[in-house]
Amino acid sequence: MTTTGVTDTAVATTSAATDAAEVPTNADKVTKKPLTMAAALNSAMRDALTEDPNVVIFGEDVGPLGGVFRITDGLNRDFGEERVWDSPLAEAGIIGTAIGMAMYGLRPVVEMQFDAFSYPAFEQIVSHVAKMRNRTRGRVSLPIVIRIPTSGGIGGVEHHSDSSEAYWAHTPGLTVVTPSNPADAYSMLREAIKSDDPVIFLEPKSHYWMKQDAEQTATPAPLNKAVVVREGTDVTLLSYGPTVAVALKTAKLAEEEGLSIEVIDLRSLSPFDDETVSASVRKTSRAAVIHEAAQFGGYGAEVAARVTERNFYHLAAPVLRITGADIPFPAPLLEKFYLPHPERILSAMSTWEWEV
Amino acid sequence: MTTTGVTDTAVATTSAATDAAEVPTNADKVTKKPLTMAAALNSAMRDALTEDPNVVIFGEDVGPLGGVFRITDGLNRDFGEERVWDSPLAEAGIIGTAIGMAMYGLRPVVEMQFDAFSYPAFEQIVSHVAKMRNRTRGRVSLPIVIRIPTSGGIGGVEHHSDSSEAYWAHTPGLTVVTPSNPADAYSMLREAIKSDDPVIFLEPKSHYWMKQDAEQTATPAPLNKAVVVREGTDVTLLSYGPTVAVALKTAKLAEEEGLSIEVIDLRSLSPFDDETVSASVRKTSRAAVIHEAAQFGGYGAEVAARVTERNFYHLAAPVLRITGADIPFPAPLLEKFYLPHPERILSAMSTWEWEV
Amino acid sequence: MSLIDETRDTRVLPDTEPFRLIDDTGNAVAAKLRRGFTLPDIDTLKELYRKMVVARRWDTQVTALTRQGRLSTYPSSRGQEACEIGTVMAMQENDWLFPTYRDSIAVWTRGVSTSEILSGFRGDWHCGWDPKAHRVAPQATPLATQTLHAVGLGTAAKLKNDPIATVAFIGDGATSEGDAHEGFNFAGVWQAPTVFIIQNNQFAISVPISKQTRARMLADKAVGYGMPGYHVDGNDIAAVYVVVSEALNRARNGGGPTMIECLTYRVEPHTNSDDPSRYRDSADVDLWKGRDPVERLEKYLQSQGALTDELRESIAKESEDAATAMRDAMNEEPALDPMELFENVYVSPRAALIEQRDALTAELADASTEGKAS
Amino acid sequence: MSLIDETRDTRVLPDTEPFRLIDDTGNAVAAKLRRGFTLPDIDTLKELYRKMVVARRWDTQVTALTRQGRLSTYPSSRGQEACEIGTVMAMQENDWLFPTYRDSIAVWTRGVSTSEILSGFRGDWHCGWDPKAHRVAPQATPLATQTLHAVGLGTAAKLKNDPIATVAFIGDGATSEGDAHEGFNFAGVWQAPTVFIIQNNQFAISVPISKQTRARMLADKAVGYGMPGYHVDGNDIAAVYVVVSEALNRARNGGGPTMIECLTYRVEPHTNSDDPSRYRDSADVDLWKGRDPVERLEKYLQSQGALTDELRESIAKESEDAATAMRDAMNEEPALDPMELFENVYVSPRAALIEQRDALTAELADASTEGKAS
Ligand SMILES: Cc1ncc(C[n+]2csc(CCOP(=O)(O)OP(=O)(O)O)c2C)c(N)n1
Ligand SMILES: Cc1ncc(C[n+]2csc(CCOP(=O)(O)OP(=O)(O)O)c2C)c(N)n1
Ligand SMILES: [Mg+2]
Ligand SMILES: [Mg+2]
Repeated sequence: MTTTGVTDTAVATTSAATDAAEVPTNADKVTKKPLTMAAALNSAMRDALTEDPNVVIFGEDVGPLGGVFRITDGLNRDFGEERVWDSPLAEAGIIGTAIGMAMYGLRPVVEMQFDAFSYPAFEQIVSHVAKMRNRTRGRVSLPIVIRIPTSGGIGGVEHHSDSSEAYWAHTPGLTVVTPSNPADAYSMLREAIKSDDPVIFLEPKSHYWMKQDAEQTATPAPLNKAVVVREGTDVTLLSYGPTVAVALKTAKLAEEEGLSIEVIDLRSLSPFDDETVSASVRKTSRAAVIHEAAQFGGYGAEVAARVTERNFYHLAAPVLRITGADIPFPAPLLEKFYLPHPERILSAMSTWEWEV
Repeated sequence: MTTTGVTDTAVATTSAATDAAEVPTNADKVTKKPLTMAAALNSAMRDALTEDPNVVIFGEDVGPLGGVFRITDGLNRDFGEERVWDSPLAEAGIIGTAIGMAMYGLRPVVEMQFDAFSYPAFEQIVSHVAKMRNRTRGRVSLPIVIRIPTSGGIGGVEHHSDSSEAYWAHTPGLTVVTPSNPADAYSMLREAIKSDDPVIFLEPKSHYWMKQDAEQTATPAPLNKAVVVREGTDVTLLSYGPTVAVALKTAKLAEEEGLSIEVIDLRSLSPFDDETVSASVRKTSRAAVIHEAAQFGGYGAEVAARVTERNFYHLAAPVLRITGADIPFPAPLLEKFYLPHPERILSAMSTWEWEV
Repeated sequence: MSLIDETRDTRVLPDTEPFRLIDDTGNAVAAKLRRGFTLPDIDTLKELYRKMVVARRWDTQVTALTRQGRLSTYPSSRGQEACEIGTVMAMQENDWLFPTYRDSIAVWTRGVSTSEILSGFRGDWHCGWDPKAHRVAPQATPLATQTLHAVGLGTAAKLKNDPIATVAFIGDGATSEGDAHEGFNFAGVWQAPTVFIIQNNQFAISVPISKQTRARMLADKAVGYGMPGYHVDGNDIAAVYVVVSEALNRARNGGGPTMIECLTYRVEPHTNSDDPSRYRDSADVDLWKGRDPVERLEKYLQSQGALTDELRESIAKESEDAATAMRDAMNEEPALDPMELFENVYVSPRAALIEQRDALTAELADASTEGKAS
Repeated sequence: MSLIDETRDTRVLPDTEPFRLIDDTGNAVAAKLRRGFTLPDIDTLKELYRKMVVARRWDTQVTALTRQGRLSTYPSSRGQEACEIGTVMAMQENDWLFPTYRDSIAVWTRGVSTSEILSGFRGDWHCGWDPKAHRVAPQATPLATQTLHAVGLGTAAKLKNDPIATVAFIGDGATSEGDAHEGFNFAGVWQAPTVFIIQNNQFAISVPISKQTRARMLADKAVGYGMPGYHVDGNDIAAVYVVVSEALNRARNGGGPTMIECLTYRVEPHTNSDDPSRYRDSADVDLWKGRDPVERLEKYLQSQGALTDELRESIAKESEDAATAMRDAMNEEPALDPMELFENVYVSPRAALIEQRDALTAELADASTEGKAS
């Protein structure tokens, strides 16, 4: 079971990647110096473009601008218009053409500018990206990576803070992953691009400028594994993407109160790593899952349901879900009332019957 | 707690509504003679068009043809092109224009020809239909009903048997309902059209030709309530739409084996009737949920999670999910291996530890 | 030789009168109406005729089997042979075809076997053939989505400097979908080697073309994408063949995409479960049956004395062979392996799917021991 | 008086040279170039000028406040005043406006108050005004989706025999979205009373128009929907005003939809967080600043001796009042009630939301007793 540490996320900012210039150009460098998640993602694409001539990158503003978050910064300049380019402004068009390219042997890495702007491509993703391989009895695989800056925490206006993971995770044929730190961002994106299955790659936009030290990133876990990012004995906190940092903060606070919390970073939302999660839950006998998306029918429902199915007689209390409310994502000045935070998680856990 | 009976579904057929001619023209008739779900739905729209001049119906082939399932049979003929008409072939266009019409005081009832063909409208539904009222601080409501023939069981070719409820139920701002019998089909569609909130109305296409006797339909339950359709003491089977008939068949078989199963027809998927469900589960201490959609992140996950959260210490065993596998819906000749059936449900329940 | 001004002044819109080389009566049109195109040579026309006749026999046989309830559904291509065969015959081996459910005879004429095609309609699997083996994509059901796949594949080939073209079939109704617009637009902006064949058979199930567009014709959309738009008589295979050939050559040589509207008519119901009496006048159907694409070319060949008995016989034989092959294909029991349901979803097997597969295996074992049909 | 042949022969495509009444230098164009349109009378032009100057002052003030970090974001309308104001001034009270995030000055000129508009950009609520009070829909962020809302509302009014028109603003980049196509097409087929104003400011964030379409111009798309398409100088408010007025009249009188491309330029960054130096040459920006719509009309009015000191003063005063009102609006503490988050999602309250609201209430109570900021 690999263990990595995660520094608390820096205050979110939408300003350009300041260190874009010094983006490392291979994996080694990634583990040698602190870098941001933005730089790690950029580096992963840069290395993939260098290694495999079939890798192409296109989408809205991913060319000369380097994307609205500057994640593709410098790639159009260094690899040219035939490898990295701006597409017309149409998400179904981006995914639909990526499908045709993948059928001909390319490995497109495309960007949806925000979760809510992937919705126009919903049919292409659900009816084709997810189903083509099954439809053709395994003859046509679609090695496509769909990058989506996800979730809130940056004071984005309406439609800029959605969390769409539940829609994708419920769709057979898709692989859905989300990194919570720079080292994973690099290794997971590299693996996603190498995968012959289509991957929905959710990037927690509030973490783009999060920095991480080299020594914490020694051995990246495989793409489909969850990781225990902090060990504990009393409670298992299941988190992913932007909520991993929240879970770690919660664990720190709980420690002061003498509660030992184990924090798991799920990393791969589909497939789900039952092995790692069940082992932890059977040790702690209590679990809670944290996410930003609305609770009803959210990804946490699957987590709670399967953890309970597989570990019912080991559970001392119901699996808790600390999530967004069942409302549309709030306007910027109100998001702090919506996003899960440590105090809310601790008080939720205090509702458990502790003497069983 | 209202109780209604449900006859087992007739063998699915896609042939035209034979009794379309004798479609009843008001609610009374519905409860006075056996009729099909298709006729009940037709009748509900007919009565709504008659009562409220703001009700309009449009979509693909809903005019002269009466829809590919003949659910709008005769409505274009009897109410004219200005009330019931064929739109251009574009689902985002259908939903998007319905939004504008609703903003001006109309009450559009639109049809998506099959679940998979609602996907092109995903953005209009998720980013606008669901959010408009919240966006405008309650000033603009959207009284739109989106009818979708759902699920499998009719040997439909690819894309004609999807179950999309999990996508809609996870989306705050939407109301999601599904009838399992003709009487509910009538009363629920009437209520949905009267509702000022947008409603996703899922019609189990395998049940369109299901017949029902009048006396079984005395008092329809309200739109947002679940209904105990068969009382029992040992297990609660939670079902909806096409799986209610499966649950009832299961209960009959179980009875022979001396197992008393209570069957609940959820009817309203969002909101969820915790009251009715928890009362039953606390009585039986065991629950299972049945649906056709893939299991992972499916609606059953929410059911299992919330039933467990609210009744953990009353549960003798984990809530089971008997659902479709995590694969795309199979080709016609293979669907029988995919769809949940009584034997599968009974054997799943046999995995429970019964001596606790 | 072009329907458009070589300066690519896209202000020249296609003529409302569809372009044809052979008219309804089976006579070649006056030279001045040929717009610089020449009629294909007689051998080519004979070959086009042969393929149409055989394809119609094939289609008729599937339709018959469907009526007998042996297929779950089948959308017939009848009456659209000129569009389907004229297009496929203009394609080269390395070109890619992106068909819809409507285009089975095009898929078959392209070389996909009958039983591979029947898989989808019989219901044993969604797509029965290897798309890469024939360079024929699965028949698309979600309308207009395939236009983007065709543009993407064509663009990939262009990036790899492979001189191939892609063909996307699309119906009149499907042009109303957003994906059709995005397909046309990406093709224009990227100058993809893609030819869009709009088969305007004047109906989308029950909805007439007049409820799909206010434009004079669908080909008028081309100018909005900066690509040439052609309006062709879709029941004249000679016209379809030469126009598509020109467009494909232009595409393969870096000249970018073309939109070709083929005006035709769906003489059969949408599918076997449709009831056209509810929405159209049988007189119209008869009118269009009178404009039959096969008979038209037959008349022309006759007038040229090219329709020898020997040709007739070989075509008749080929047709019967096709029908027989079809019946044989139907009599093959499709190999149904429920376990395959779990094999193709992902390249890398998943624990959860293996669990589910094993559960089904166990269930089937129980069922058979209990002698129950699962 | 029309840019199109009254026979509605849609084969007449708009001229590549955008239509204008007043040229770059502030002079009225020669009569023969006016295509039968007449220049608005001097009082109308003075009013258009007044509104543009004041709107620009308003926009400048929001931009300044955004730079001070007092708004989360603001997409400026600067340089697009002729399109925005020319359109709104041509509208009647009962017409409906469907704006985008780009069109704040249009929304403001239509009568929505500054603080109502600021709600969304300041971040206290998504849409701060009552759409029905001003017949102004919320500013659309999901691109092109609003075109369909405009068509739907217009069609509803037509069904109710209300003689109103709807206006949908849309950007050049957004015309690539499938929803734009569906909006144009539904409008054509249903003959909706909708006028589409395409503000071609030549950029979609960083992407130039050349990467959005291969067409000569966006107005060339109109013929594909069977509607008139106009190509107008979007920096000449006189031209925008007369063309939009004609289109709106036609719409209100059952003449159906119109597509109007207004050629203009986005002189500011996309939003405050954009960095145009990465994708465009500042020389282009300067070139277009030289074609400023406000200065153009100013020159014309001067040449007519219509720009009296008194007019200047009253406009200057009105501008300062607007700026002051803006600063005051910013200084209002927005009323933030977290409980409202649960109130507007559904008409009928839901048990689950009430539970969640009560949980938040309790949490905030705890936090305040513990003196913590939640
Ligand atoms: C996105 C989508 N919406 C709806 C359907 C259902 N449908 C299948 S065929 C059809 C009509 C298509 O008409 P057209 O494009 O003219 O093709 P034709 O059948 O005439 O060849 C419809 C509405 C679909 N397959 N996909
Ligand atoms: C469906 C969708 N995709 C992407 C975006 C992100 N986005 C916001 S503005 C913009 C550029 C729009 O350009 P244009 O339509 O020309 O309007 P302009 O900003 O120039 O006024 C993009 C890509 C969005 N808002 N909606
Ligand atoms: Mg058609
Ligand atoms: Mg623009």
